Amino acid sequence: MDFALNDEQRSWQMKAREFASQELRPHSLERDAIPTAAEPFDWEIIKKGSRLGFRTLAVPKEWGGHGTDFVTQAIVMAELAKADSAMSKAFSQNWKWSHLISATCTEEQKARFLKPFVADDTFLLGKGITEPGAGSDNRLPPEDDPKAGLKLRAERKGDEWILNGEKAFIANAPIGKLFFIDARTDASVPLKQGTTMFLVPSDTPGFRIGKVFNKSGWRFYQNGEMIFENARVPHANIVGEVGGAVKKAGGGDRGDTTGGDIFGDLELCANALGICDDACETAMKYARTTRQGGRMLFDQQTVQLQINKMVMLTEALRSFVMRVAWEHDKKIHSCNAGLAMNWSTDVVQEVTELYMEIRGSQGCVMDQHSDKLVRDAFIWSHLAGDNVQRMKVARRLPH
Amino acid sequence: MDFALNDEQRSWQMKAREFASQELRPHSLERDAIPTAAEPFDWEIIKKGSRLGFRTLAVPKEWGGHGTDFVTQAIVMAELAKADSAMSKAFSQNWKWSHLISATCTEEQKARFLKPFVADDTFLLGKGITEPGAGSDNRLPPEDDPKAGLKLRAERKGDEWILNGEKAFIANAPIGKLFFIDARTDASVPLKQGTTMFLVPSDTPGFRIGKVFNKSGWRFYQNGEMIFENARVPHANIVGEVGGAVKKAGGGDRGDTTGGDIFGDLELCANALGICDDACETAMKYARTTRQGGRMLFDQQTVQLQINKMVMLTEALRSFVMRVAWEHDKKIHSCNAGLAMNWSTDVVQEVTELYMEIRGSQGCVMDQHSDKLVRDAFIWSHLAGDNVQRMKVARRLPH
Amino acid sequence: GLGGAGADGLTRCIVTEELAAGDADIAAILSETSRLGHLLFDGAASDAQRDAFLLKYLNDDRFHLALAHREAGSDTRLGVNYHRPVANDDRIKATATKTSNGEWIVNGVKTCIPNAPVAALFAVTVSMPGHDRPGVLLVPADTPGVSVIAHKSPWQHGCAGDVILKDCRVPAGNLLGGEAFDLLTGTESAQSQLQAIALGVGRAAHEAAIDYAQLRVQGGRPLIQHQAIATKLADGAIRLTTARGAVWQAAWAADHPEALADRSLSDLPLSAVAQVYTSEAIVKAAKDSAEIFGAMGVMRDMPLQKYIHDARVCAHSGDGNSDLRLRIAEAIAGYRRPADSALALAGE
Amino acid sequence: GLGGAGADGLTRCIVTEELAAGDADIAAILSETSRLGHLLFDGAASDAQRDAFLLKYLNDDRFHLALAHREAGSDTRLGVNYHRPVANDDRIKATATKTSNGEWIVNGVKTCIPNAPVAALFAVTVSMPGHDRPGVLLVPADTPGVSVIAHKSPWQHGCAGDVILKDCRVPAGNLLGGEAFDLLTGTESAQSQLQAIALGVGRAAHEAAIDYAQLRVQGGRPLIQHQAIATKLADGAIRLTTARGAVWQAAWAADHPEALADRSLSDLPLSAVAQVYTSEAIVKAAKDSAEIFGAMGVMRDMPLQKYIHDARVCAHSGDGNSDLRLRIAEAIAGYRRPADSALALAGE
Repeated sequence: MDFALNDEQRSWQMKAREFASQELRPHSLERDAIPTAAEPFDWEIIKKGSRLGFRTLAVPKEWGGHGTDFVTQAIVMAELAKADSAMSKAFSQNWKWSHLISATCTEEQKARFLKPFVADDTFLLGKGITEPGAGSDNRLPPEDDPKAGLKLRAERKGDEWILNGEKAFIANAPIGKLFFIDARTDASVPLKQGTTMFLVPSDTPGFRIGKVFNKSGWRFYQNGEMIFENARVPHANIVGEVGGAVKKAGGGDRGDTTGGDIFGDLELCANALGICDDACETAMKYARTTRQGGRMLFDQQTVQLQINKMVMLTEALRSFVMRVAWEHDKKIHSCNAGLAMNWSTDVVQEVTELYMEIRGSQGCVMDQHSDKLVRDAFIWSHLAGDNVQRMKVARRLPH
Repeated sequence: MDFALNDEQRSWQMKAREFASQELRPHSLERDAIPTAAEPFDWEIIKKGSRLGFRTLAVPKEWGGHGTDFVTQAIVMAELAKADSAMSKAFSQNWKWSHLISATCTEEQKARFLKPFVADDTFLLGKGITEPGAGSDNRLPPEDDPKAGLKLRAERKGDEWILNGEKAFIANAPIGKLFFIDARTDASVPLKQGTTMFLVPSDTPGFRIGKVFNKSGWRFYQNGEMIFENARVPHANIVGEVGGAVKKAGGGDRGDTTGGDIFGDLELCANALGICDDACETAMKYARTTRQGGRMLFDQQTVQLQINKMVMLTEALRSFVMRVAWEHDKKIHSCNAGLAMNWSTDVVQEVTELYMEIRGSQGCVMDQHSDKLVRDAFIWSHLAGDNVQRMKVARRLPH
Repeated sequence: GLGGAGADGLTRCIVTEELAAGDADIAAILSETSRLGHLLFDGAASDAQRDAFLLKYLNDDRFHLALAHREAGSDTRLGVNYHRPVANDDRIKATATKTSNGEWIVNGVKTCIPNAPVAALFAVTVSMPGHDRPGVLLVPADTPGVSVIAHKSPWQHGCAGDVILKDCRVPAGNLLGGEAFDLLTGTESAQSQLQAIALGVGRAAHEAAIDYAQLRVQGGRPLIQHQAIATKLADGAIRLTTARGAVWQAAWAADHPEALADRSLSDLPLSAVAQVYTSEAIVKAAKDSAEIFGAMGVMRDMPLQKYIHDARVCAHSGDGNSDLRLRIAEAIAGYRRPADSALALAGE
Repeated sequence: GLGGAGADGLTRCIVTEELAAGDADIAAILSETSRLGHLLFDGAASDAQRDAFLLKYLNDDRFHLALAHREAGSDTRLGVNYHRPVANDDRIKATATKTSNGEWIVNGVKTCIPNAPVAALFAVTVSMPGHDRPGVLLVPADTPGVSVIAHKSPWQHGCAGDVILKDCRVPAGNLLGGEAFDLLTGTESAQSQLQAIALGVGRAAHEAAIDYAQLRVQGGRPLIQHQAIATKLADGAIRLTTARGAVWQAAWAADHPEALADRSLSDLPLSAVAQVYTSEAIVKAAKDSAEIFGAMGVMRDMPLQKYIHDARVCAHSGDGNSDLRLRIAEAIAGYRRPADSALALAGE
């Protein structure tokens, strides 16, 4: 049993903390307040972070990345999220898919895609699974309805595949340069067997971005619709075999195509941890420096109990997240990543709501920071904590 | 970062698991059903456990104990509690105070008390702090009322101290052979300065046991009242200096005389973890083997969500407990032990209540096991999770 | 007229809460008897049957009533059949067969019957050869062939037991007519009594906590002067006030079907809504109250731990709150289960 | 009478919920105007004042009313003064001084005033030299010296703004008499409106979720046929039903002081009880409803995220729920704060 960080992990933590406090936090509220859907996108933050290695953190060293372990990645995500949850996600989104490239692509594909990704500070990645009519059914395909799930069609024409259909709610879609796209190559069999994963560059003919979604939380990065109208993708861009998308995505027999790989669950709970750290630290500072009725807010029992609860849940979450990261590094299979992801939903929402309660509304003015945190935290409801995600984990529990 | 157990920890875990399943679990429900206040006491279980080392686990090797680390102690407490929470407490109660002896007693006192304790399989320890009129005030002495807190008086007469007063709700009081007693040696100064700790053997003249309390939970061991009527304690039995009780108890500037030492918080959250493990495992087994409407209970989404929540909270608690145990072994000062103790109250109660919900009441019959677990879990409300214990931790949080 | 109060459901609810604040078990026995007395003598019983039993009922305080309906292995939960056409097999195994001289011969075993150990008169649900719908027979407890096995510590307020009926002979006139079966086996009035008991239990715990918080000094002042305790007491008051509102609304609605008809009331199963909310709120209120007593809150010679137990009995009664939520959801969805669906399940 | 509905508080509550189910902001503006119209024209105003303003009010749909009371830095929270003799300094900084010709000259700054940007008439609370108690002056928005700065996105439904009064001259007759100050600054009717808005918001979210759950197919069947969704919808129905009961009870109680007098009602501050329970229940209901919509629940072009925001506005309004719990606890403790306690705090 050892909870200490090694030197490399510690140094990445310090680096992330410094970058977060100097480059992210100062822009957090201002970016959150932009009325549009994160347009124009703030490339400066991406470039600065990329130069420090936060875009390519998860790329293996031999491919020019930093090849950090999961513990480091968890710590860095939390540190960045402590300054701005969505900014942290804008970086870790790339780790998620660079994990996928290293895990699933051929050397030839890595040379074609991983190299340029590493070389270009503005090269962002994305993955398209969800469709207007298929979200949860990709996560938990119904046994009694094999046709359920994504509908995007891919048909072979010689050396090319012709893709037709739509993806919705895709992070980085409007600003990414390369996407992993799950498509049905055989509509006659269930999702697990009939789905193939394609590497689709953003300049693919027949591919375009539709609507850009204006989210109430996680407002820093862009999230959009992808439209495929006879989009032509070379056969060489298939990841793994035809019909192997689900397996390749790391879902395997779990029938899971959402996480991309086991990184997905860790990403959400580590990011939530950063928000909680932000809320706890700011709440304590506020309660220790603000007077009410002539005394410090912290002198009040109700406030002490609220802060106790915030920190208690946050430290419990930190313990769980670190354990999950360690299990990933040790390639230990367990349901803990899923459980920690589910639970981070409950924790990040309760902690930020307590923070808002402590800030209170002065007349008709709510503190912008607490308002942002509760909106960011609500994102977890559909990404990490809805019924389907909880039942999915429950069904995998050992018995 | 390393969550793995070393070989010694693992072997103690296996030993505890075997003892718990073979010697404790078979008697758990039957002991719980005894209408009296655990009278007659079941000495067989204590003797068997003692021979296996579970009574003297925390005594340093040089004094004939096993000198295990906190991680081992946490694991063993959880394993025993998984079979019966109160039986686990009956053993760990002794570790708590053997920690205190090793930490605070002179070599002469150790020779007089630690030796016989190690030698006698029925030698149990206890500590008397709480009094009918003073519970929380010992935990969190009010700044504006220095006289608050325990009242038991000790006056010096030559080589002896004369103790007069009462202690209430003392674990092991009716069956213990040696007790640590906090008494006021100077009523004119606050608790922190005016309290002295005495070693009081059960055969001390003028000392007797009053009422034995019949608790609704933790029914295995005895909890009673201590009455001091001109009880005569040799000066040589003073722990540390006169007026040094609080400091010696490990509370130091925290003004904490309840835990005995930092072990106290860990004991409660590790024990709670064992109850949660029991509830989760039994709930899963029940849901996977019981039919309703022609199908397994587990096929129902409501049950999947209940079990997901039970396991999710339990694994989060395990992560937190293990981290706290590690911090203790590393002598790291933090509020995590207190936070984990507070939180274990919420977790053990929510998990056992979900378990009861899954068992349901068949007509007018409630499963005895789930009924016992919710009663045991409620014990945490006053030992680990009341307002005072949460505020006490909040006030120690760094800022 | 004859000395009964003839009170409506809401009034019985208010009275039961008062009794339960004193003793949940006595309240349960009395309210079950008065509930059944109302259903029988203001409803199901014919004039002849009233003549046969009403006076005994009114003149003897120990003349308790019990409904012997539940049978071993019967499962009334929706559970896996939520929003599915199949329904539980509710056929009754106890039988009543008519003899040539018109008497009924009753055979069967009923389990977990409230008031069984103290009842003087049982209303027994039976299936009758040749009838397609079940019926209800009035069976005096002293009828030869009736035996009761009391449960030692039933998960229920008051008392309960199994009722064994072996070749019991009752006169032809003891068969209740018309809608007696639906009237007596309807769950609403029983739920309403249970909720009233929960309110009484919660109130007793809450008031005990208030009294103690005013007496006990901690940190130099009475507990009630501490914000932390104040917040707990306020939560208790909020839970009790909102729960009582829900319970009374449901009871009033049951007394006034016309209010539902003219749409001035929600068409949700208000009794189920009140049951789920109240039972869960009262468990929290009882636990918070006990916590304020510290170690005394878990001692058997203090009432707090009993309040928690009594509250848990309400929260885990009948089919349980998870199941009630599913019933509420079927109402929200406007789902109607086909009438002949019972056999579908039996076939599974 | 003159065309006003003259509705009681409960009726206004029911109407406001209906409006808020459509749009919380419009509901807030209209209900604030009707609430103040009721307090003024059925209460505080003299016949002369009624003659001066009532017809305009009734004939012009855009003739909105606002109460200009709150001032910068004012703190009405109990907080640290729970169950302590000191109370907040509630002295009003805005002043009204009488000129030789009997006119009032009003100076002051009021902040976070609901309806300020749209109001045609302000009721302004002022302290008056020579008077020991504050008063209320009617100040038309077009009075020279009145300026309003609207808040861009106030944490409030409807609209709000700061009102600056600089040497505003109003006729002597615009001073409201008697108990006007206590009547207008009492929090109950404002809380009741807020609770009604919360109910409307929660209902809109809940009904949207039900509709979507019946349309959206997942796992081979409509969402509403899944136990997990059913449970969430049931919880929503339970929260809305119990919250509405609490809100209506409080509103009815405010309309019927006699019911409290004859002890047929609890002497708890029912409005505070309803406020805490309802605001927290509606946040949960709105979040659960939005979750059912998946990603669409967080998109700005869908109403779900707005429902959550509107619910949070209710939950974090005024002094906040922690503080309301303390007020409820003072009532439970029967604590009465000495009348002259305001200065005690000022002295701290």
